[in-house]
Amino acid sequence: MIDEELVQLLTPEGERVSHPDYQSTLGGDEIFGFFRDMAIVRRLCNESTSLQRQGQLALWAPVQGQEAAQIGAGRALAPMDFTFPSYREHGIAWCRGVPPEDMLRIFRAVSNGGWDPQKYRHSVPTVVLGNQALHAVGYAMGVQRDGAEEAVMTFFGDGASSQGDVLESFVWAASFNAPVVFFCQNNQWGISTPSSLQSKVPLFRRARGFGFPGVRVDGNDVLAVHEVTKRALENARLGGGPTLIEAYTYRMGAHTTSDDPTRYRIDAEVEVWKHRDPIERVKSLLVHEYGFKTKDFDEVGDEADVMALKLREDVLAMGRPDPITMFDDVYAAPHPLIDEGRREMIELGISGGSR
Amino acid sequence: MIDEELVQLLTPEGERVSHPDYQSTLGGDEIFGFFRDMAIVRRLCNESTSLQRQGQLALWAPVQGQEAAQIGAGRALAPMDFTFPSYREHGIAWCRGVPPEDMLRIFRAVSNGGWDPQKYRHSVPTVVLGNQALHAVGYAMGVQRDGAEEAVMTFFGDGASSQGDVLESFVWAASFNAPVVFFCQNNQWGISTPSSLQSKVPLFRRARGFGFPGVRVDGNDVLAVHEVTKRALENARLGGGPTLIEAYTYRMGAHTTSDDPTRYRIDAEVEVWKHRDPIERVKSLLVHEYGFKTKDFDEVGDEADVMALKLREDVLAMGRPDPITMFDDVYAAPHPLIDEGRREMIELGISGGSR
Amino acid sequence: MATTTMTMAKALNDGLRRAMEKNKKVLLMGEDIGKLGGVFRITDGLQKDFGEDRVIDAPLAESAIVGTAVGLAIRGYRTVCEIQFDGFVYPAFDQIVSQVAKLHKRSDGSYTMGLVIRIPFQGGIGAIEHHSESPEAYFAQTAGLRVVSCSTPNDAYWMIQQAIEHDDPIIFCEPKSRYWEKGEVDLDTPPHGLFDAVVRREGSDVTVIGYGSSVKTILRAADTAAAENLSIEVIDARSIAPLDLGPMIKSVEKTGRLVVVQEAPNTASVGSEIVTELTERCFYSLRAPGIRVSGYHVPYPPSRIEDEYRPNVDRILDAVDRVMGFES
Amino acid sequence: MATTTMTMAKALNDGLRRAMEKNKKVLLMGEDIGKLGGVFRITDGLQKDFGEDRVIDAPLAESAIVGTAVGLAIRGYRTVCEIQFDGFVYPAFDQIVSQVAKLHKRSDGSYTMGLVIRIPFQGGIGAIEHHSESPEAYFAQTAGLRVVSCSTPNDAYWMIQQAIEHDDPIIFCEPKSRYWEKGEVDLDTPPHGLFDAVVRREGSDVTVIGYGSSVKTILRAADTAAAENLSIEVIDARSIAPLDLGPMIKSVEKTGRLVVVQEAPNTASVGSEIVTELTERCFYSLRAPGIRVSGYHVPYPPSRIEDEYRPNVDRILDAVDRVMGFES
Ligand SMILES: Cc1ncc(C[n+]2csc(CCOP(=O)(O)OP(=O)(O)O)c2C)c(N)n1
Ligand SMILES: Cc1ncc(C[n+]2csc(CCOP(=O)(O)OP(=O)(O)O)c2C)c(N)n1
Ligand SMILES: [Mg+2]
Ligand SMILES: [Mg+2]
Repeated sequence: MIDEELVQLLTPEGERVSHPDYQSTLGGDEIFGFFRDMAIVRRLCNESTSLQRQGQLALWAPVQGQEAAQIGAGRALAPMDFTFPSYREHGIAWCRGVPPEDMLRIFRAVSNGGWDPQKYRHSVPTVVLGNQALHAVGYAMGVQRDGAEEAVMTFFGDGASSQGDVLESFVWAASFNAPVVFFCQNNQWGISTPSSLQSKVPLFRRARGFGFPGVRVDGNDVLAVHEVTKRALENARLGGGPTLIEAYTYRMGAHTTSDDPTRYRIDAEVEVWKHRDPIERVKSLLVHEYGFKTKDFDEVGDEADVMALKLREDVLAMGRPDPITMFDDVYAAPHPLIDEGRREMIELGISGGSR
Repeated sequence: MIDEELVQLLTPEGERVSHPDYQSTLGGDEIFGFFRDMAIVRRLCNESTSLQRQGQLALWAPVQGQEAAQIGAGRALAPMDFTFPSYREHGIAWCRGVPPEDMLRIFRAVSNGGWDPQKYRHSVPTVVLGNQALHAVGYAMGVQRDGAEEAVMTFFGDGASSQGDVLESFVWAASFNAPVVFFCQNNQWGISTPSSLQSKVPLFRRARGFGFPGVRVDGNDVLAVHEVTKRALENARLGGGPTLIEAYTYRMGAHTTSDDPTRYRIDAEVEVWKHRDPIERVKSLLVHEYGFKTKDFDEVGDEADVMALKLREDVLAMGRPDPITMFDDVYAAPHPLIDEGRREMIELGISGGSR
Repeated sequence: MATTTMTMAKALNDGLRRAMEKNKKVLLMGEDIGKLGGVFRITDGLQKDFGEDRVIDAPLAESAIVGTAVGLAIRGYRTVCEIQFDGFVYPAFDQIVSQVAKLHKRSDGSYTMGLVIRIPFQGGIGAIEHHSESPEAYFAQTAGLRVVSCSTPNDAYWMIQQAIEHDDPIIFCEPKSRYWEKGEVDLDTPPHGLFDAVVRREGSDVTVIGYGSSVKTILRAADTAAAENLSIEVIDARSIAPLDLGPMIKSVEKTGRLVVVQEAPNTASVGSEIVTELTERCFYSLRAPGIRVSGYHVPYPPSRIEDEYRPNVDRILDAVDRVMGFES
Repeated sequence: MATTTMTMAKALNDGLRRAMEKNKKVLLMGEDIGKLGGVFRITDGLQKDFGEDRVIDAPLAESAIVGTAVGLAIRGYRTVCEIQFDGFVYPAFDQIVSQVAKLHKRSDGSYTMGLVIRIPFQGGIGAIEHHSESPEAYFAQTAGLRVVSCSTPNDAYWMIQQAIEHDDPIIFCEPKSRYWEKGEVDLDTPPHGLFDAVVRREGSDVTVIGYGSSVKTILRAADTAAAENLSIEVIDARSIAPLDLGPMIKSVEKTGRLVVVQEAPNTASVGSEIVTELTERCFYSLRAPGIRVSGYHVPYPPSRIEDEYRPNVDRILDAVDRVMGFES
């Protein structure tokens, strides 16, 4: 990971390094805020994993290892910015204010979305790899037409970077100089596919060939991610056009709870990345540079426990939806086949038809 | 067009220029051969345009202005190489030995293809922009598996370069180090769309971001195109992987005979490019450096006339296919709906059922 | 009632213009739709009048045209996408089926997917491959979409405006072979609702249903049949999905005989759907099975033989004869 | 006769293995099919045994998976593409519809499009969105393709081999909810031709036709009905396109009543096609209209309520009651 092209402001040991183009001007409290976010998101992830193991969720997509990438990016967003995630952006959703229980609706298989995307300015999860990148560009074209000083950010993985939709979104973003930031979390894997199969050269370089800048940032360094993202978003808001950020990070866990990574990757690799834990390094900085104490961290732990407990309660309280809700919001206007389906379901006694 | 990144060996005036990486070692006869090819292809194109005007073709896609790009590339191919064209590669088809009348079957609307692609090792035209790029990469993966020293070349335009399929083909070619050469004829236009809308930066640079080399060559300089293509093909055959060649050229005519370019481009632009005519410059070289005479060129003119006359005769002789042929070769094996269709057509007296 | 005569192409152009005047959020996007006015000139002059920000020349990538229209819809814009030809809609299929059709539902109604995808469809213009296809069934099948088709200039003028105003995503199929035919357009009042089937000609012996370019062919067949004292009722489905079954049921209950005409091949087609639904609903009225007159089960043929592929008057009359002769 | 008991997943794995042993030109390509053996482990161990050149882990792009398989077919290879889930086949739709389906024709037979696209389809495994779809009608509609589905391990074992040997492109739909159910596999003799419909249970009162995961559900419904002295004949269509109408006609002529079961929604579906074809061919035999039991016209719902979306025994029996009660 010693890489000239990699923007890093904090070593895995939590020591600051200087960078010619980027420096962090954040104070201790702000950095502590990032720590708190990351710790809570990790707790949320662990709780969800255990909920899944206990049969309370159909599936879970762990984010462990990618907390710095997501919190660094998520905290760089302005309230009016709009974000288009993939399915693993729990940290971004957290920053956007999406209630944790809403993030879990899709995984409890009671919803295909889970929250009101217009309310949080954070789109519903996109499961089809790469589709969302085009939505982000289109939304950004709308921002341009409104003359608004807003940025749009979209998230996808190293695997999704091979999809035509992501690549076309690069073409369009460049052509229209759209205010969009492409945030690629290169977590080294797409299920069992190593990122080296998607690209033989660092992914961030792809942007340049489309006519806009690409940056590789240490995705486990929350300060670096934050600075790089903030700069890219500001640039977009001010009419500077798109940027591709490759956050070089690692998926510490399985692809999802259905996955068995031991079939395709070696423990040693995971071990190496354990030493680059995104939370540990910022904790170390907070202790050594800003004098934060065990008590301070413990308080966050307590807060995370409260969140997790509430999350668990909320999830357990999520009942099975009335089947007749499958007919809601398919169309905005009345539709005969929807009416017919509802009627049949009531006649068959499958649903009481209450709504 | 004064561009450091542009490989040029012959100026528009027909004077040689040196290039650090490429030089032509061809003799006068070989260069005259290129002239002959270009002149015949231009004649073929003109004859086809007039056939279309006379109502003998449904459509024609002129290649005028792009003869050097296609002959330079086409003559760099080895017999065993395989090529995947778009719909405007009449010059490539010529080099592959496809009979001119076969090239016109699709435009006379009597076939959706026109020739036996396996026989000429030149695929049938692909009308859906970019689809063929993936076929080329797949074919090249087959070449690899056969351990054969063959190269594959595929052709597409500046417009098609925005399609997901072309971009995915870059990903795959790089991942598998496929022996494929991407030949992009940037003729400045995709119907009415200027190439600047497809990319704000020179198209050839796109390759680098995918991890393989891109070269921009003066597409109106047959010597330069030939050298650049020959090198790329050799590199592919020897396991060096893919290359993107951007042949910087110009579509002198309309997109097709259905198009009216006066609606979207100014005459002055066409005038500029007239001075860069690909045939004139090589003719000038042949006269001044190799002493070819008017007579030599006239002979080629005569040959072209003979070709054109035969083409016209062949086209006029192409009758309307028996409608029942629409059922041929839809499936390789028997299929009940094909049988049913044939039967119905015979019963309705639409076809005598002869075949 | 202010009426005027114009081609379907002009009617669409005027309809788009009126929709853009009414609502500043209406955008057009597609390949070559600006200076060129589209290969069929449907958007002729609109970029000049509404600017490049509202009439957007697209880089050549259909998935991106539809995918960015989705993002624009989320931002509150209404984009009318032009797909240059039917055969080029497939690169956008994923965005249409997985996103356009499903995002209103996935967002529990938060996103309005107000967008229109215009597709010049069906054959008959002597074009090369991929320029004459009938992809409507792919979309009709997909829950979350609506599919309509116009068959007259008046319908074209009004339906495009109604489609743009509608909050659901609409696949708008334009019978390209009819673009240059003229008809009366009523500039004041829409003739029908967007999703209404319409009886184009009353008759008593056989119901023949079609849409798009087929409607006129059916009307011609009805003329011929009338000369032989056979009375054909002609219904223009207009809305391909959902089907407006009411007028169709009424007609089949009257005639007892059904023929459906379409250019798409039979298998799992809109024709199959119409026959199945009407058979289920008019079982006792039907005196013969419903029959489809369709394109054959082959890739669209070279256009020199397209007239033998597309349902023509002869094939329609043959089918009519078959349903008439069924009991006798 | 050497028979053995195994799951459908294992049967597919063995079938693929045997096809690869027989013909060196057979390749597998797909996402995660190598070391992982595919998310369903259908290709488990095959990369280890046949190498990375024959079992190709693909970068994540479905259009490229199918598009390169086309190129490989032109070079003389037979590629079995694995699409990870039904909902991810749409990015490849353009290549499938415009190239795979049409290149044999376009090349006047010069190109053999021998390739198989395996799609784990239908729902029932409690998955999130896009993992439970039934896209078969999109492909059935497309001239140039063939579409088949297996419903038992024995069929899975043989049909995959038959599909790979066949010279036309085949969309191979695997009912993922049945992957882990066991059944007898005859290792010596294929039970049927690839395109044969098969009567799975004889009966006299109603013909019920389905395919894939529905077959077992229908058989269960038939058991229940038998307890009430209602005799259901169950037909497994197996070949979705082309349909093998012979056994279906024979059955409907016998029973006079028809129900078709599918997980896809009704509109322009394979169910509509079966009903239309059989109505046309058995008009006088039918004592009630053919009825479809299908998924509802909505995006596949969150899986906590998928059992109410997918046709189940109750809904099938309700439809059977309806066709039985039609005349009484
Ligand atoms: C079009 C499409 N194809 C396949 C899949 C199945 N799939 C889900 S996640 C995944 C891997 C994605 O890897 P990456 O983009 O790196 O994201 P990560 O999971 O690592 O966050 C695959 C293949 C999908 N969701 N969409
Ligand atoms: C997928 C697709 N979309 C649209 C078209 C319609 N079309 C045919 S040619 C063309 C322009 C292509 O431009 P370019 O790739 O530069 O090639 P050129 O015609 O200049 O040789 C367009 C838009 C098509 N053939 N395929
Ligand atoms: Mg990844
Ligand atoms: Mg061009």
